[in-house]
Order: sequence, then structure tokens, then C-alpha cells
Amino acid sequence: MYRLRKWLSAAMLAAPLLGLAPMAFGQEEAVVAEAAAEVVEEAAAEEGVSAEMFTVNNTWMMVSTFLVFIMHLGFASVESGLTRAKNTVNILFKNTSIVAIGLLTYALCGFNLMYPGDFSLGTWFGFAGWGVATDAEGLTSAYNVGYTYWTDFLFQGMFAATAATIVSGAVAERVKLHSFLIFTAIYVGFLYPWLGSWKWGGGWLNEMGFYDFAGSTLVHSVGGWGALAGAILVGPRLGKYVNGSVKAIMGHNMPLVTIGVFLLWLGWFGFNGGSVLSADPGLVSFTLVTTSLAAAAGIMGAMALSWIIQKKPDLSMVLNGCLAGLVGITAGADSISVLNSVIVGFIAGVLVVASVLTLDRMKIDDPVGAISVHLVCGIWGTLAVGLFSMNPDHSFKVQLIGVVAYGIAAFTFAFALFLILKLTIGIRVDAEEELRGLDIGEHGMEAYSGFQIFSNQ
Amino acid sequence: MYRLRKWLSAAMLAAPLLGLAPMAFGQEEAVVAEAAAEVVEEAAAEEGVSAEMFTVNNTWMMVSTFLVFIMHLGFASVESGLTRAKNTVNILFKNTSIVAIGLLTYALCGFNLMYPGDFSLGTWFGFAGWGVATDAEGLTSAYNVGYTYWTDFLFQGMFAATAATIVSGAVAERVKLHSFLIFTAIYVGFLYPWLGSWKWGGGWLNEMGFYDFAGSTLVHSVGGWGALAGAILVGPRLGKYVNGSVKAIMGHNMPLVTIGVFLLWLGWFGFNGGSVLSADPGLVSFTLVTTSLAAAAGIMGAMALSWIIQKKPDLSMVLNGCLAGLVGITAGADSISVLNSVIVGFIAGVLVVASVLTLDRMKIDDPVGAISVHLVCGIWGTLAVGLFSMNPDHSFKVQLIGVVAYGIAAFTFAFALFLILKLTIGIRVDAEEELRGLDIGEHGMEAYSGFQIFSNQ
Amino acid sequence: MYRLRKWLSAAMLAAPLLGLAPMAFGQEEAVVAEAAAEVVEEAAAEEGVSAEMFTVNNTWMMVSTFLVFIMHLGFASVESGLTRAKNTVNILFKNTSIVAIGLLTYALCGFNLMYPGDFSLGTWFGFAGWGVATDAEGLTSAYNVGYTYWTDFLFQGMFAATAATIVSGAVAERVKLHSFLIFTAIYVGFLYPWLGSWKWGGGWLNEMGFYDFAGSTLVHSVGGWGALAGAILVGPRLGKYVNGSVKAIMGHNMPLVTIGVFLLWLGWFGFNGGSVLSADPGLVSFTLVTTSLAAAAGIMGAMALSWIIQKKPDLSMVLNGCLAGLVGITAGADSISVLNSVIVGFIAGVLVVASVLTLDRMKIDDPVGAISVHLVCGIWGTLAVGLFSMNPDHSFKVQLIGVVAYGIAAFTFAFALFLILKLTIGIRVDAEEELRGLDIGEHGMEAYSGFQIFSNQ
Amino acid sequence: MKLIIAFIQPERLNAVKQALYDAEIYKMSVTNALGCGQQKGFHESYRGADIEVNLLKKVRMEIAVNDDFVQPTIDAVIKGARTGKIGDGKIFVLELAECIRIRTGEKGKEAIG
Amino acid sequence: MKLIIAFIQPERLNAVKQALYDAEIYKMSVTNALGCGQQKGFHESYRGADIEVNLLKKVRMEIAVNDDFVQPTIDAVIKGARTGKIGDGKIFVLELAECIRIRTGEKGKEAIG
Amino acid sequence: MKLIIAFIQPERLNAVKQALYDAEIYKMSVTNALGCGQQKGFHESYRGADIEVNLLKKVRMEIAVNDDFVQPTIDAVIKGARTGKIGDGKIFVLELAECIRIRTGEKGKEAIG
Ligand SMILES: Nc1ncnc2c1ncn2[C@@H]1O[C@H](COP(=O)(O)OP(=O)(O)O)[C@@H](O)[C@H]1O
Ligand SMILES: Nc1ncnc2c1ncn2[C@@H]1O[C@H](COP(=O)(O)OP(=O)(O)O)[C@@H](O)[C@H]1O
Ligand SMILES: Nc1ncnc2c1ncn2[C@@H]1O[C@H](COP(=O)(O)OP(=O)(O)O)[C@@H](O)[C@H]1O
Repeated sequence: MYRLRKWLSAAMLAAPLLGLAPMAFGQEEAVVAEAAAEVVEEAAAEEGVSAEMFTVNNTWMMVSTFLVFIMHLGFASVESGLTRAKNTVNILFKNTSIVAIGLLTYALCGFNLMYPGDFSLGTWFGFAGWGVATDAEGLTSAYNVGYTYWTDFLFQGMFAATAATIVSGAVAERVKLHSFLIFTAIYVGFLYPWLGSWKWGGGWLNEMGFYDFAGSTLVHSVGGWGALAGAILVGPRLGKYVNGSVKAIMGHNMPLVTIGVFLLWLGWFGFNGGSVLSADPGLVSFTLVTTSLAAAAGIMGAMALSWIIQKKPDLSMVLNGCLAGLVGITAGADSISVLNSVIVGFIAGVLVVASVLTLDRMKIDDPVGAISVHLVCGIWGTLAVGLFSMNPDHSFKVQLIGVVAYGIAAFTFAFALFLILKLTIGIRVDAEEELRGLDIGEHGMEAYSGFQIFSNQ
Repeated sequence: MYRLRKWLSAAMLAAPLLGLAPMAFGQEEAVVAEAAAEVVEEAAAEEGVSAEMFTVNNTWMMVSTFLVFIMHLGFASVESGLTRAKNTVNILFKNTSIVAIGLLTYALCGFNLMYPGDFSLGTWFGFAGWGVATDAEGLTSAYNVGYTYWTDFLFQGMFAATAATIVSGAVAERVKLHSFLIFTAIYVGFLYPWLGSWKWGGGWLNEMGFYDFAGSTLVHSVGGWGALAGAILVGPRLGKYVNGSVKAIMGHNMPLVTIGVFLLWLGWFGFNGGSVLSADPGLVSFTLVTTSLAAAAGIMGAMALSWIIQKKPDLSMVLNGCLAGLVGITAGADSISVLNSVIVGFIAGVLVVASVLTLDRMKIDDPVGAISVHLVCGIWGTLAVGLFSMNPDHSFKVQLIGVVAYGIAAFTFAFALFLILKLTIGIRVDAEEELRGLDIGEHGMEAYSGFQIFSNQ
Repeated sequence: MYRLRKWLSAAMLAAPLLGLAPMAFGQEEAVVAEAAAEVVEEAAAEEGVSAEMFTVNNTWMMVSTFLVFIMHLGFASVESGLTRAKNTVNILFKNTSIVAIGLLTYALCGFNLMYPGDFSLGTWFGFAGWGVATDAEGLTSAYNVGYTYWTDFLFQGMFAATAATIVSGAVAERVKLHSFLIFTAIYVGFLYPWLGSWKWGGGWLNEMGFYDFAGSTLVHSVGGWGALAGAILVGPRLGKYVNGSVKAIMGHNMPLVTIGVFLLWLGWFGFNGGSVLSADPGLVSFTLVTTSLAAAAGIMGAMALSWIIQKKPDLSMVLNGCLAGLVGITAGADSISVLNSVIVGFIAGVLVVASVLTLDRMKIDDPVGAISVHLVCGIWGTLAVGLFSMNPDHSFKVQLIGVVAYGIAAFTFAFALFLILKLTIGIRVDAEEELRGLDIGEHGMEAYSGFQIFSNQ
Repeated sequence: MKLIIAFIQPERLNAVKQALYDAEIYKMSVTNALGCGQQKGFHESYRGADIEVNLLKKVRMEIAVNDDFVQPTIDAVIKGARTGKIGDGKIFVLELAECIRIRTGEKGKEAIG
Repeated sequence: MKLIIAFIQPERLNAVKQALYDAEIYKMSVTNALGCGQQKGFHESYRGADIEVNLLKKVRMEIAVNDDFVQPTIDAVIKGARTGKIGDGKIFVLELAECIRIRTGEKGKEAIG
Repeated sequence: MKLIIAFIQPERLNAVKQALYDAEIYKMSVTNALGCGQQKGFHESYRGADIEVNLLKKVRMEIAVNDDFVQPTIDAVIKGARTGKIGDGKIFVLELAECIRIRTGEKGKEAIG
């Protein structure tokens, strides 16, 4: 059962290495091809790594786990900062709960749905049983050269909750708390890991050659499709679209948004860097560089377009641009050259601004830009692998198939789930509660007690 | 002198490994017993580790040190967020000072009180001299396979200040600044390390077989007893208990509290993970999993009880529940099974809510829930080792003895110290200053200059 | 080309080791001299390190890179917290942009200016070409025993933006956004790396024996000189100096400042710890201890002087004191004894308070104390190496030469650059915009929408 | 001239503004207030302790008008603010002795609009 | 009818509210204010520079009452707010021309209470 | 006695205070307000959506004075606040029926200053 996973990771390790050759920035690709081949051989030989190497790898993976964990604080901060003060407690509550629900359901069934070992329905669905457990082998490099069973579980578990967090942002300021928590449990506990198994669990899309290094599609788009379904079904916030015009509903705390974005960038070092699944110096550090430059370029892309269109540069757009660059590079952080990572990031930054404006024109109200950042740039990043990857095995067509497959599955499922909830217990608070704020309505408390705040917007 | 410490750590390393066997979640315990025995052998042989392994271990311990360091920011954030805006500067000031005082006193005497090597008064008290210093051996694995002398000092030093920080929360919004700083210096510089030596320094409780992996009792309860003594002696805040009814005094900044709690969870990865005292892949990663699941379960436990009792789910309670789960698992993070870690955490989450309500009924005013989180759940966690540990050497009776011993010593000392301060220089600001806020009173400045804040509560 | 850099780092690794001998705190220096000599030998032999050691070293350097990255959030938080609410968006925007611009220009030319390999103008200037690229060797220990080419680039790139961030603080609340961004691009893309090459790139000051371990001068003073030039040319904020008296303009968010300072301290573990350029257990952990104790002592120093002069202890001064201690120890974190690190930090804490008061008397308006923290304490730290270093090769005279050389070069360049901008596109917003706040003026948005804030100050 | 002071529910501010615009009243000043009226406040629980919120958030509007605008203003405020529920608010009318436009120094009727 | 405006120390608000309740006056509006009166403000030092705080935090209360309630209201405010120290505050009484309850449209005496 | 209410631009507060001090008027109360007057507000764009800011930040001052101080007060406010640009603000003067100093119980003229 663990064998498959082990082989998979080894394969994943080797594959990008092949693509590493031409990562030079303005240098000829052929030059290093030979050398890279050697590295691959080495990687293969590595199989039975020394205790020291296993310990370093595992340490690196644990550090990556922490970094991914702190992304949840990043999400909580961005989401609450970009919304109104009267809904802050509710948003913080949701985000805290998501982490708890995500980890517990992942332990209960998610992990074994995502990495089923053997599939029971073709290469479409598999489940390795309830709970998490391992034997002594799971603590050694016999399980995987890069990490123990427990590190594996925790690293993947930290990823899991992300999908629901993305949805949270898009339906913020109006969704009913308990309905959302139910949605979260099902989306994170079942849908995310099930869809994840198609690729990372070794399912049909993996076999087809679809590539998604750290989850532009598997994590971000899956979350983004849920966000889109949710935003459509829950409807726009009161006062957002009035008589055909789009009204601004300003976020209440820009330092909080900035803290969130920096924490997310920090977390992405683990999200992408950890997705190498070992501490391989060349590969991980290369990944960190593409990740950082894409984030920086995303900032510049969003700054450029926002400055042109809005006349003044919009901080919230620039911060979204940073995240856009990060989401964009996530699918190919290990296989896109440094120069191209800048291009991918810059385009993502431009895209996110254009997308925010477009969604508003379509009257899809997404308070924090979750759909634009995670769905639009998740798709862009996945396709960018097809366009820019240094690995000849990656093809645009297969990337497109993957994007469409995940889109159909995730959107349909999320839409159906939200619809059922809407028709049964309801998904939206009543207008009075919305006007007054969910903090009083759902929690009976305020986020900033004592502060004088105009809550009439 | 360093020899003893080295042996102790080796023993600590080996001991929990014995208990690792049955850590499976729903799997039979016997299955892995054999394998674990092998691991222990290996650990013994490890004694003279390679330079590589020593370097990894030390790197891990340094990372853990950073994580524990950032907990101080977590504490500062939680404490200031859960209190009123008019006392924020004072709280931030206290928490910043505590770190400085804690590190400096630990360098001056704390470290050598906590790890005296040889005890001078039975196994009750020992002191290895003033200051910190090592020879060249202290920088190699001859000192310890897991870390250098300097890493050891810094990791332990970061723990030290925690005890005083806990007290800070319970006496917040009314304690006199200079009195509190004096308390801190003595509590952190003398009491905490002295009591710590009973167990971690190899003292009498260690010999008796008392077990406290990362400090549910040694750190959290010791801080919690101080908090209880302080809260009793300083008395409740004006306006908290009026004509027999309990009035809410709301915290002023919930995002700040949430930032604090996430940072504390993050820090706990180092607090517990680092307490393995090496980067041992299996052991550390297992510890991280129990830690995380207990935190998640603590959130759910507090959510459940708070939703039932208060009708609406209280964010501040849920965040306290997260910390409760973390404190609860701290004593047995390496020796309680994954399933049981969920149970321990959930109960801690329930306990913390019940305790907050009970203390209020007893008119013990603890603005941030420090006593409930650290003392009550610290005790629970220590006893939980007796109930759930997979290590047959752990007994409920000895755990209880430890809890009582630390309780008597810490509470008496803290009570006496606060009493002396109260009778001499006073420990409480006058009513006018309290009403106006300690920020103006003690520091002559405001935390949120320019903001309109109702400061009349 | 990479060879030189490799040798340099090896030399840098070896040099401080020689100085390690007498690091004991109150112990005789001679005792460990012998042992240290052995360690050096070992370090030399290490040249061809094992794959494991290379991986640990590189992992450590990546962690350090993350820590330095998060310092940018620290700077953003400190700067916005210490200024008024109406300029917060602008400050966050600047700090986010700086990171992006810094990384991109460093990739474009900065890295190759700072580490040119061969100098083209004596040992004064060199440039190794545009862009970043490496061959397969760059990913192995053949490049450097401590890190890959990519880690090297990213670690150094994270440092780069710091210089401009420091300037940002001193000209905050009145500088024109686009002028500042142009300044940033040139200062970070050209000046910082060029000056850096004099020492870290192996230039003339390095040959002379100047020592600056992690950048008291190369990073902090260089930033500080820019800050001084900027503050002088942009002039004081309206309402700061009225009829000869100094008026307080209070910062608007003390929790944000505190978050920033703790994050900076955290980041400094990577800034100094990473500057060892390998995970060497003894050396890195020693560095962390001196760094922490200097920070703690800086807090105490600033607390003491501020309590004496201002009657009440000023939180903002104490937080500046923490940073002062950190800047002060940065030049000699590896070569100043533990006891002396406390002294260096304490003096830095005292200096920063005195400097803030003095600058105000000179009518140089520095809203966040950037000049006092980074320039004054940067100079102090560099000279402190001459006074306290355990390495007999360090001399006060050479340190002084370095300080003066950097001062002349950085101040002249920054002054000229600001002057050109002032005479062409202007560097200061008009009075109306300044009164109303740059958030509305430059960005058309508010940081705290809905909050009632007195913006008349 | 009269000075009309109205306390309304915060969430009705936009509606009241709209109603005033419709009645061609464009000038007003708004502040935040806490109010205690027939709407007795509410009880919530924070950390298990009772929060007795008897000062509810209100918006306070001040509108200075010429005498012939008094009734239209009152009507507009009522139109925008009335929901029929307790807490809708109150309008107070004060005699206004003088009004001066700072920019021009104009006084009285001319200054008000 | 009269409109009573009182500026009091923030920390006395609860006491004043209690005194008003005791006098059976349950309706009022409260806002934050900064005040400059006999209490000359204070000097603090921030980063070594002088902070001249001459606008102190006050709470501003508005209470509209029928004429026979004027004296009881004034007495209650004084009872709750007086400490005998400079800065205790002031009470201003204005003539109130009209009062309308938005919810019902009631006017005058009926509307006030 | 009169109660003078002035709405001014926030950034003019210090100048107005200075002008009042120069005219030996030391007592006043200040609150934050949002105002909608001739200055029609402005449009900004946040995330590409329109922000129609028609309630601009103003500072509201209340100054209670004896009748002979009314003109000096008005003059001082105008002196401090006038820039000649739209948005400079307005001054309203109300009849003040009574004034009581809470600390001493003094009334009327004595209480005001
Ligand atoms: N007598 C009064 N004096 C001052 N403010 C009042 C008075 N009566 C009502 N208010 C203000 O009007 C608001 C609404 O009053 P309330 O009695 O709740 O409305 P309704 O009459 O529609 O039930 C109160 O919250 C308070 O701010
Ligand atoms: N003439 C006035 N006009 C407006 N507000 C005033 C006036 N006199 C006093 N106040 C308000 O009352 C508050 C208390 O006044 P103060 O003179 O300090 O009280 P006391 O008379 O008890 O010493 C002031 O801070 C201010 O808000
Ligand atoms: N009729 C009014 N009622 C209430 N407040 C008013 C009235 N007219 C003006 N104001 C207040 O005065 C401020 C300035 O008015 P405005 O007409 O913009 O000034 P100016 O006359 O100098 O152009 C407004 O923002 C508003 O707060």
C-alpha cells in the first residue's frame, strides 16, 4: 500500500529533474542536459538513502508543513481585512474552524481517499480505509526517502483545508455559518481528496501525463470552482450592485491584508518548496526562486494594470497580484525557467486585475477576489506548464484536459452541494442580519469593541 | 557537568521510543513493538553520531527555538486583543520586557539552576554557577547528539519567559508595571528554573518517574499557578463583578487574538517538536501530528460547549479551546496515541470553557483565560499522560504527585511574592488610572492614536 | 567565476572560527584556542562535503532566506504602525513594492554587481553580466559547500531590498510615491550591490581586512545613509517643528509596531544565523545567542534611558531599542563574546534613544527612527567589532575606514539621487495632500474604512 | 431657520440620504452615536458573561434648513428611516438663530442651502 | 421641551446612566467628543517630543425631555458626573421646538418619552 | 448665551483652535463628523468599483459663549478655517437657554467661561 506512494514520489522527484536542464536564464539549454541526467541517476540510487539524508529530508518537509500551516493565518487575515469590520469575527471564526475541520476529516478519511494506494473504481476512486496508522516502516526511509508517514499526513493535511478557505472568501459577509461549516466538512473531507487522487494519488490524470507540481489546479482551482459556485448561489452582498452600477464595498483593515499576503508568500515557500518532497538542494532552491520571482512579477503586473485603469495604484489589487503570481507559478514552479517564471507571474498579476473587473461586470460578487486569484490564475498556471515547461513530456493539450476535468467535477459538486444546502437549511443570512453584520448576528460579539465604526455601509 | 545532561537527553530520547510502538490509530499495539525495540537500539548506537546527523539535529533544534520565540509574539497578541484598547500599550510593553528579562536572567542564572548537573541539596536544588560558558566540546556532539551548548541554552531560554507571560495575562489591565517587572525577574530567573530542575534537570520528580514531555506542568501549570495567585491578590477589574452579577468586558481586537493563537500553534510545533531534542524523523513527526490534532480537537470541544451554553459560538472561546488542546497534549505529545490525542484535545477544549465560566462565578477575574488555558489544561494534560500513555512506565499516581508538588511550590511562592510586593510597593494601579487606562497612566501614550474609541467601559 | 565566490565563502567560514575560541562568558580564552584550531582544520577538509552535509547546509540557508524574507513584513508593520492612519495604505504599498522591485532588480543585475567574481575597475567595481543563471555545478557543493547557486541568489536578494526599506521609513508620510519607487529601483538595483561588492564581493575593503559579519554597515548603514539624505532633502512633516518646538506626531497602531519588531527579531535569526553561510552547529548557534542577548539588552538599554528622560517608559523607544541591539550586534555576531554582546546591545539601546532626541533637535524628521536604528547603531556595531572582537585580525582603524568609506559613498549617492529627483519630478507631495493623507492622495483609498479617525493632526 | 437633528438606525442612512436628495435637500452632517430609547437594547454573552448592550449604535444627522424646508425634511427622513419597528429613531427640531458660510461670509437664508 | 447636552468624563458615563435610570429617564444619545475647558489638558512625551493634549476625551450626552423633567435630568447628570475635580464637565440646555417619533409619527410631548 | 456649532475641514482644526485662543476663547468641544455640502464629494475607485464619497470628513466644534463673545468667536472660526475653497464649512448659532458647571453647580454666565 505504501509502496505505490513511495514509487510515485520517487517518480515525481525524478521527472522534474529531467526538466531542470534548461532552467538557465538566457543560457543554452543543451549545455546542462548531460549533467542533469547524472543527477537523475543519482536520485535513483538515492532510493536507499542514509539515515542522515532521510533526517534532513524529513526536517525540510516538517518545516514546509509549518509554512503551509501559517498560510491559514494568511488567508484569515486577507479575508477579514478585505471585508467590513462588522463581519470580522465571523470570518475569523470560519477560518479557524476550517483548519480544525480540515485536519480532523483528513485524518478520518481524506488522506486515505487522496492516496488510496489501490484504486477500486478504475483509476477514478479508491479508499484505503478510515483513520491514520502506520507500522514501524512508516517511520523510516522505507516508507519514503523524503519523509515519514506522519510528516506525509500532516503536510498533505495542511494543504487540504486550503480548498475550503478559498470558498470562504468568496461567500464572505453573507453566508450562514452552520451551512458553510457543513459545506467545508464535505468539500475538504471528501471532494478535495477524491479529486486529488486523480493526479497525486496516481489516478487517471496522472497516467495521462497531466502535470500539476504543487496544486495550481488540484488545490487552487478546486477551491476556486467551489468559490464560483458559492458566489453564484449565495448572490451578491446587499448594496454591491445597485441600479446596474457597481458600488465599492471597502475592506476595513489594509495592514491586516498585507500581513496576510506576506504570510501567504512565506507559506508558499513550503507549499512549493515542500512539494519537491525532499530537501534536494538544487531542486528546492530553484523552486523557491521561481516562486519568489513570480510573486514579485505578479505585484508588478497588477500594479501596472491597476495604475493604468484605476489611475491610482490600488493596494488591494497589488496584494492580489502577489497571490496571483504565486498561484500562477504553483503548477510549474519546478519546470518553468527563471525568466519564464517572471513572465508567468506578471501575466497572472495582469489577469487578476482584469478578472476582478470582469466578475463585477458579471455581477458575481467576490469580496476578496478569491475566484480571480485562485480559479483564474490556477487555470492560467496549469496551462502555463503546457506553454513554458522545460520538460518535453508536458503538453498543453493534456494540461487543458486536466483543467476541464477538474472544472466539471469540482464546479458540479460544489454547485450541487450549495444548492442542496440552499434548498434545505438555507445558505444566506437574512437582510437585517447582513446589514447589521454577522458578528452580532452569528456570534453576538464585535471584533473591535469600543471603536467607533460607521457600520452603515 | 555536561555529561549528566547528555545522558539525560539520551534517556529522554530513548524512553518515548519505547512508548512509540502502539501509536497506531486503531491498529494493534503488539505489531510494532518489535520494530520499535530495534529503533531504540539504533538510538543507543547513535550516541556517537556523524557530523551530518549532529548538524541536522542542531538545525532542527534551532528552528524549534525560533518557533518557541515567536510564541512570545503570540502571547502578546492574544493578551492585548482580549483586553481593552486603553491598556494595549501596557500589555505590549510587559510582553516585550518579559522576553528581554527572561533571556537575560536565564543567561545569568536560570540555565544553571535548571540544569545544575549536580544537585547540592539532595535532588531538590542545585546551581552550576553564574553566566553561560562552554568549552569546545560544547559545540560538538560530545555535548549532546542533538544540539550544541548554545542551542541548548537558547532553546531553554525561550521557554523560560513563557511562565511569566502567562501570569501577565491574568493580572492584565490593573497591575502596576514596575511591580510586575520585579515579579517577572524573580519568577523567571529563579522559581521557574529551580522547579524545572526537579524534572528536566534530573531531580527528585524525574527519579520518581514523573513524566512531562514538553511542559504541561513545568511550563504551563507553573505559569498558571502564578496567574492564579496574581489574579486573587490583585483582585478583579473595576466593573467586572457588579452587585453579584458578572459583566462582560470585551476584548478590543479579535484579529489580533486570532493572529496570536495561530502564532502560538505554530510555535507549539517547536515547543513540542523541539522537545524531542533531536530531529528524529519518526518521533518528531509523530509529535507534530498529536499536537496538531489535539489543537484541532480543542477547537471543536470549545465550539461545542460554547455553542450549547452561550447559544452562539464565541470566537474567543474557540481560540482559547485551540490553546487548551495544545496545552493539554504537551505533557504526552510523544506518548499518547493519535486517537487519544484527539480525545485529550477535545476534553481540554470543553474544560477551558467550563473553567472560564467557573472562575467568573468564583469572582476570580482572568481577562484572557490564562488560568483556564494554562493551569487547568496543564493539569489535565499531565494527568492524561497517566491515563492514556502508551508507555507502561507512566503512572497516574506519579503524575498526580507531580501535579500536586508543582502546585504547592509554585502557588505558594507566587502568592508570597505577590503578597510581599502588595504590602510594600503595591501591585495595583489606583482606580482613576484603571478607568482611564494604563496606557496613559503608565506610559503616557495611546495604542491607537487618532482612533475614536469609547473608553468608558 | 563561481570559484572565487566559493573560496570567499570558505574563507569567511574559516575566519570567524578562529575568533570563536574565546567566546566563553567569563572563561579563559586560551583554554579553547587549541580546540578551535582543530575545528578550522575540519572546516578546511570539509571542502568536499558529503551530499548529506550539503543538503543540511542548504536547508539551513533556505530557512534563513525565509526568515530574512519575513523581515520585510516586519519593516512594513513597524513603519505603518509608527505613522498616522491616513498614510498607512501608502506605506504598505511602498513596502510591498520594494520587495518586488528589489528581487527583480537583484535578478537583473544586483547579484552580479555584488558578487562580480572578477573586478573590472581595480577592486572597486565589477559586473558579471545581466540575469541569473548557473550550470549543473551550481546545484552541487562544487559551487559552495553551504548552498546552491539559487539559494545564494535568493538569500542575498532578500537582503537587498532591506536597504530601500530603511529609507522608506525616514521619508514616510510625505514622499511622492513614484519618485520613491524610482529611487528604490536605483538604490537597490545598483548602489547597494555595488557598495556591497567592496566587502562581500571581495573588493578593496575586504582586502584591507574590514569586517562586517552580516551587514551592520553593508546593509543597515547603507540604508541609513540613504534615510538621512532623504529625510534632509524631503524636509520635516508639516506640524512637526512649530515655532522652534518639537511636536509629537503619534504612531497610530502600537500592536502593529510590536508585531513588526518581533518579526524583525525573528528574521534576524536568519539574517545573522544565515550569514554563517552554512549550518555549522557551533558557529550558527553561537551567533543566535549573541544576537538574542544583544536584542534583549537593547530593550533594557532603551527602557532605562527612556524611563529616566521621559519619566514614563515609552513603548516605541523600547521597540526601537530592540532593533538597535540587533543592528548593533550584526557586524560582530560571530566574533564578539556573549558577555560583550550584552554590552554592545545595551549601548545600542541607549544610543537609539539619545539619537532620536538629537535628530529632533536638529530638525531632521524621521517618523520611525530609521536613522537612529540603522545608521547610528550600524556605525556603532561596526566599530564595536574593532573594540570587542575576539579575532585579533579585526582592528578599530580599519573598521573606521570602512564606516567612513561607506558613509561618503552611500550618502553622496543617495543625496545626489534624491536631489535630482527633487529638481525634476519632485519628491514631496503638496501640503494639501499631506494634510489629508497620502492614502487618499496617492491611492484613493483608506486603510481603515469605516473607522472614525481624527485625521486632523 | 431650523436645525433638525435626527437619530436613525445606521443601516437606514443610505435610504434617508436618498430620500433627502429626492426632496432636493443636499446638505447635512452625520455623526456616529449610541442611543438608548424604547428599543431596550439586547443581551449577548461574551465568554459566558452577560453583555447588556443598552446603548445601541445610531446615526445622528444634523440638517439646517430654512423654515419652508422643515416639513419636507422631516417627511424625507421619515420616509427613509421608517420600518415600523422599535428603534426607528427620533427627530428633534431646534430654532436656529444664525447661519454663516465660512468661505464667503454669507449669512442666514443664503448661507444655509 | 428642552434638549439637554452634557459633556462628562468618559469614566462617569455608567454612573450618569444609572442616575438617570434612577430618575426614570431612559432615553438618551451618546457620542464621543474631545473637550477643552478649565482642565487645561496635560503634557506627555512621545519619543522625547512634547505631546500637548489639550483636547481631552469626553462623552457628550443628548437628552430631550419635557419641561418638568429638566431639573431632574440636570440633577441626575450632576449626581452621576460630579467628582469635584476640574474636568467634571458642563450641561447646556437648549429650547426644543419639536420632537417626532419616526416610527409612529407622534409629535411633541408624546414623542419625547 | 449662544451655542455655536461649526463644521470645518479637519486639517483646519489646529488653525481654528489657535485663532480661538488668540481671541481668548479657551473652551470648546470637538467631534468627528461626515458632511455633505456644496463640496460634492469625490469619486475614487476601489478594486475597479466606484466609490462615491459624498460624505466627507469634517470636524464639528461646539462652543458655548456669552452673547458678547458671539462675534469674536465667529470671526475667529472664520479666520482659522477659511481657505476660500468649497468645503470650508459652516457656522450655526443656536440660542442657549442655560448652562451649568457640573463641578460647582454654577449657572449661566459664570458657568460658561
Ligand atoms: N428623549 C431622547 N433624548 C435623546 N435621544 C433620544 C430620545 N429618545 C430617543 N432618542 C434617540 O433616538 C433613538 C431611537 O429611539 P427609540 O425610542 O428606540 O425609537 P422608537 O421611538 O422608534 O422606538 C434612540 O436610540 C436615541 O438615540
Ligand atoms: N464653553 C464651552 N463650550 C463648549 N464646550 C464646553 C464649554 N465649556 C466646557 N465645555 C466642555 O465641557 C468639558 C468640561 O469642561 P471643564 O471646564 O474642564 O469642566 P469643569 O468646569 O468641571 O472644570 C470640556 O472638556 C468641554 O468638552
Ligand atoms: N444645511 C446644512 N445642514 C447641516 N450641515 C451643513 C449644512 N450645510 C453645510 N453643512 C456642513 O458644513 C460642511 C461644509 O459645507 P459646504 O457647503 O461644503 O461648505 P462651503 O459652503 O464652504 O462650500 C458640510 O460638509 C456639512 O458638514
